[in-house]
Amino acid sequence: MTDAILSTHGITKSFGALKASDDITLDLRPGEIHAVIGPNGAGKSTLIGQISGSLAPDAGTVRFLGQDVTRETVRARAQRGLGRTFQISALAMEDTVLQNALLGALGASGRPWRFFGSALRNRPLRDRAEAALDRVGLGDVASVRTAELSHGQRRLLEVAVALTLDPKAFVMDEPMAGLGSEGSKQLTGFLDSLRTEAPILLVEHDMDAVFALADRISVLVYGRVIATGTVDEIRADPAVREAYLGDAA
Amino acid sequence: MSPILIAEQVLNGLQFGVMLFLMAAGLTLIFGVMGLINLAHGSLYMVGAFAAAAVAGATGSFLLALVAALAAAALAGALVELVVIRRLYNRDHLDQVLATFALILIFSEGTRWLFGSFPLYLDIPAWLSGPVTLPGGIQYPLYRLALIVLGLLVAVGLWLLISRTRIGIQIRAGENDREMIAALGVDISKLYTLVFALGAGLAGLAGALVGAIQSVQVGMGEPVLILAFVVIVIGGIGSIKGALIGAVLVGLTDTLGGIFLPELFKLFADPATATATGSAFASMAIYILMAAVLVWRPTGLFGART
Amino acid sequence: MSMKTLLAAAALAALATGAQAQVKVGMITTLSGGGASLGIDIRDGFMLAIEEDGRDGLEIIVADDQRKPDVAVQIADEMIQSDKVDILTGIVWSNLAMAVVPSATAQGKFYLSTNAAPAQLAGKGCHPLYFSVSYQNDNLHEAAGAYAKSEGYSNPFIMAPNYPAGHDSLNGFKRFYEGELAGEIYTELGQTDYAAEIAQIRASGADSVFFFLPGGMGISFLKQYADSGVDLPVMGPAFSFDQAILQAVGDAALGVKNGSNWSKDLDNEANAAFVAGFQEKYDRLPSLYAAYGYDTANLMLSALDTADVTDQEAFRAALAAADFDSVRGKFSFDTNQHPIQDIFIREVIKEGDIYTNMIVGTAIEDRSSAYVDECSM
Amino acid sequence: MTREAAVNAVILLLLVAVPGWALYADEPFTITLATRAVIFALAAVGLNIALGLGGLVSLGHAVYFGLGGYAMGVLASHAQNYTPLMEWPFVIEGTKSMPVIWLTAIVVSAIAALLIGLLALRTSGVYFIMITLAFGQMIYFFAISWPAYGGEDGLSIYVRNGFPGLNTLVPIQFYGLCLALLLIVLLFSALLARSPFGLALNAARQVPHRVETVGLDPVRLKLVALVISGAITGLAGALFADLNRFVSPTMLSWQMSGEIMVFVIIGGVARLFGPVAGAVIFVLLEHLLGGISEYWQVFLGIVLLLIVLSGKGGVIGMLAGRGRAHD
Repeated sequence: MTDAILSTHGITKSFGALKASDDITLDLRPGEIHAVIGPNGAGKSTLIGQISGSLAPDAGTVRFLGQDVTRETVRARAQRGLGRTFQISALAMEDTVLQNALLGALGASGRPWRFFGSALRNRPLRDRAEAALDRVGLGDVASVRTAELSHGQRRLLEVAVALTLDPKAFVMDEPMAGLGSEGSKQLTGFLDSLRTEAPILLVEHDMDAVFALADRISVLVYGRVIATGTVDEIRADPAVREAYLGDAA
Repeated sequence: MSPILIAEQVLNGLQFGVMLFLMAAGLTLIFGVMGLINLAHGSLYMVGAFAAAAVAGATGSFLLALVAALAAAALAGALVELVVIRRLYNRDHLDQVLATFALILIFSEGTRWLFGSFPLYLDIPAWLSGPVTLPGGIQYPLYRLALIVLGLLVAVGLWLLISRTRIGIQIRAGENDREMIAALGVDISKLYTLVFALGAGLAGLAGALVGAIQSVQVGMGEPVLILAFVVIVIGGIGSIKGALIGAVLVGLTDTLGGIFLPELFKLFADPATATATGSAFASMAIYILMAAVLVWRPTGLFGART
Repeated sequence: MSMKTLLAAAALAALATGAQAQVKVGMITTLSGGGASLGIDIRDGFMLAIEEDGRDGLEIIVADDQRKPDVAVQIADEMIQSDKVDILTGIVWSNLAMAVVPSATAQGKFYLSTNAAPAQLAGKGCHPLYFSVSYQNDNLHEAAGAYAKSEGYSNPFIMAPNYPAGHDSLNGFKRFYEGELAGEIYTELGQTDYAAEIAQIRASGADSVFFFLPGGMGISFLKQYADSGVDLPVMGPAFSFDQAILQAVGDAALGVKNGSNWSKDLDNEANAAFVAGFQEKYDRLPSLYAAYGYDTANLMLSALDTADVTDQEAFRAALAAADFDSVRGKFSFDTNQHPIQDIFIREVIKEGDIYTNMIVGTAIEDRSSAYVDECSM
Repeated sequence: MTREAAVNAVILLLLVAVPGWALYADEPFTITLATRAVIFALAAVGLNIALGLGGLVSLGHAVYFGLGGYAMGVLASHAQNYTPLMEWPFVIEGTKSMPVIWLTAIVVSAIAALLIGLLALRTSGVYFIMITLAFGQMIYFFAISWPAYGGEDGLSIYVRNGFPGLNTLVPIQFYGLCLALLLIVLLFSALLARSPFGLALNAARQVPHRVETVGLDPVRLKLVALVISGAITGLAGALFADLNRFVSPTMLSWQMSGEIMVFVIIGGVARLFGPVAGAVIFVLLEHLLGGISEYWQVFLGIVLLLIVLSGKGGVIGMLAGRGRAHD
């Protein structure tokens, strides 16, 4: 546990009578992709919220890079190096692809209070943004308005914005959502190469992607982690088969 | 300062608050269901007062005048909803602010065009005039007492409407999930027109009720509108309960602040300066209350917390 | 810059006297928005006098200030810079007068006040080109104070809105009343509910009430006061009991005493002619403001008879002589160019279906203004 | 040159040419009208930074406009009466110097925007609109009832304040001064939109949660935008007071807030020259419609309604097509 980059310890969160997170303990180790799967309503989004800082747990702690960050804001965790992507693309649709990437670069620079000088012509910012775009293959469409991108391209841009931060860990909320098999395959390949840079906590519905990528899988049902293990262990786990995979298959 | 005076002032604050509630309830309902900010709500208040003054002048009946105020404001509301407002539901708040600001200009100057610049006459009926003696020897105008009772009745009626009727279910559904009510087979556009007319009618009723003890003139609605906004900010958007409690709080703060602050300033200033300065600060009291609530609970006392 | 009407006084008259120099008069007054009724009466009274006179070579430009100081300033700029008027007049409100008058007189234009006459302009800020034809703001309040004293009231409750004219009002009352007060409060400007104040009056043990609440505020107060069961005698300045407002107040105003320097039943020839002429032309009773407008026009016409407006010294002397038949009877100017006149007490009565006023006595004879000594003219 | 740039150039040309013509034709009042339009434009350019870039629907910008006006009124009235502003703990004298007055106006309105922003930005959406409106009303009432500086009557300044090297009493010179300030602020506004701050603010308007996840604070970005916006509107207020040589609580009224917003909307939100076009059109409408009918505001209301309902993004949007001003 001590070598975990990111971990939760018994976090619990209730909305009224509903326990959305029930004593969840899991960790993300260097170099791995740890997938969290579960049926709809299992509490995946609530879990992500608590890890990224937009929700405060009722009990339990969240640790990141050896620090207790349970009471820290989204912003503070981002500054520590937590890179997050959203299930529904959170992009400035009126702006260009490059401007969205520049926002990430600006966040990474930590110096937004510059009122003069063009952001587009700022070399360090631009280099960083373009590098990220190139990595996900969006270099060619840098000057296109984001609203005009295809859905798949927007998913890639989500990842690219997170990349500009050079994060120490990624938290990705269904990056494959809405992608066709082709797009899925492309993104899977990219994420596969990313794990050596920073580990990824991956919440995902696309089982092909999960089984292809994950080093470990945790299964969340009704706010509880019912099993954690390697792909093969999870496939073989009878509880999982009954609670989840049985119905899904 | 005698206990009787204080009791009377509390009644005054309550009466003021209850009338504010009639305004705020419509505003908060319209915002809750349609997500619309309506600056022209004060104009509907004015429409009610003018309709009441016109009908009272023609028939001499106060009750008919109240019915006319309710009907005229509701009708004006429905008309405005059909012609203008429904084009604004999918717009951002900025467009809503601007369009309803334009409506204020049209309503105000249009009313002046029709009725002239002179204030209209509207008085309380003989059977409600004069003071009554309450337990404890408090002399209090019967009409104001009637306003308090009527306002509370409307509050109860609204609560019943929303919690016990089909329309109420639709309204609550609309506040939570617009797609769901469409799925329930409710004609949304009809529901919206209805809610808007209801809110407008309440504003019109308030205008007529208050117009009878104040003056019926162009521009009477906007100061009340801004106070109703303060009420909503304090009570929480979309909450009828919040509107009621916020309105009473604002009513009491305004009335009691106006009395006690100048007295307070008299402790360390000469009377003339104290009354002037105290009054200056009293006029700010409700806004300070609002600021305090904001610091404590940014979405108001009963607003949905995000 | 609303409604700019060109009303050539003798528009229908022949243009035969083309050689005569044109005199241009700019009237800035409130014709729309709250308080428009006052401005309309000033304009109508003024124009009545101009029409009765019927002379050529006089052009009156009327513009609506919407009761906004910045609009008034803009109109004044336009009239001075573009229309090149010789005389300005017409403003209803003190705050608009303070915005317009000092800079207009500084630019060498005459200003004749038809209503507003703030203390500053009567005292330190008096100016050779500024004449108040109406009164000095404090006068009508002083009359109420004098009346309270003469009636033997010993404990009046006094109130006014918390703004400069409100402070002047209470000070004016106290200047001539000089006794004990049951209470003195300032209300919010634009306030419409007076339940709290009425409760204070009830609890104060007062023997009478003096209030100054212009426009809609006064209507609200009187209706609520009448319904409250508090039955103390009420007095105030004429503003709240004027012709236009009384009909909206109704029975609630009956019997109220108010200080005024004019009333429609003032017994003099000029007034009888004015009241009859106004009723005939506009089909309503004239108000105080109409009387001020009418007097202002006649004063101006009398001065134009004897002096050329371009000769400022001569024209000023002609104005100061006040050689015209005022509807107020006695009328002359003090050294600060504000009137010396009698101030009366009126009582609100009902004539048939119409609420109006009747003179019941004279409060102060030959009243000038409190600030005349501060004026260095 | 894009169509929008062409429209902007035409507006700019008009701002120079019309007063030039008025000077030649000896129509000084036209210059006064143009000055009014330019000052309103400046106020609206200020609002446009909060509104267009930051998405902050502030219905209380009259606060900053009025405070700017009072900065002028208070300083100049003390200078006029030869009384110091305060004597303890140190003496502050009034002044008739425009640059000092402008600086004061900017600082005072910026502080007001900071305080109001700290409270109002705890919320968003309609709450923000209502709260800015309510605080505006609070300051308005305070100004009316606070006796020290004229209350409802306002403050009259007999002679326009001075600027080194100019005779500000000459209409065209004062106009030139106002136009120069407008151009400087427009330039600043254009630079701001392109700057790193502008980029972050632009994103904070559209996707605040994204801005947070890159480690920036969207609320603080908006707060700074509101402060800059208020400061510019405050500067405009000081100029407006100098144009009229008068300041009163009317400048603080909620109708004034509405009008400043109307300038922005008529012209086009988030367009660099939108507020300028809007203010010019408003002053023209006010002047022309006002000449036709006493009830001209009915027509103003209808025109405004049509512009909003058409959804074309104001006059600049109609002339230059859809799309934001800054990419």
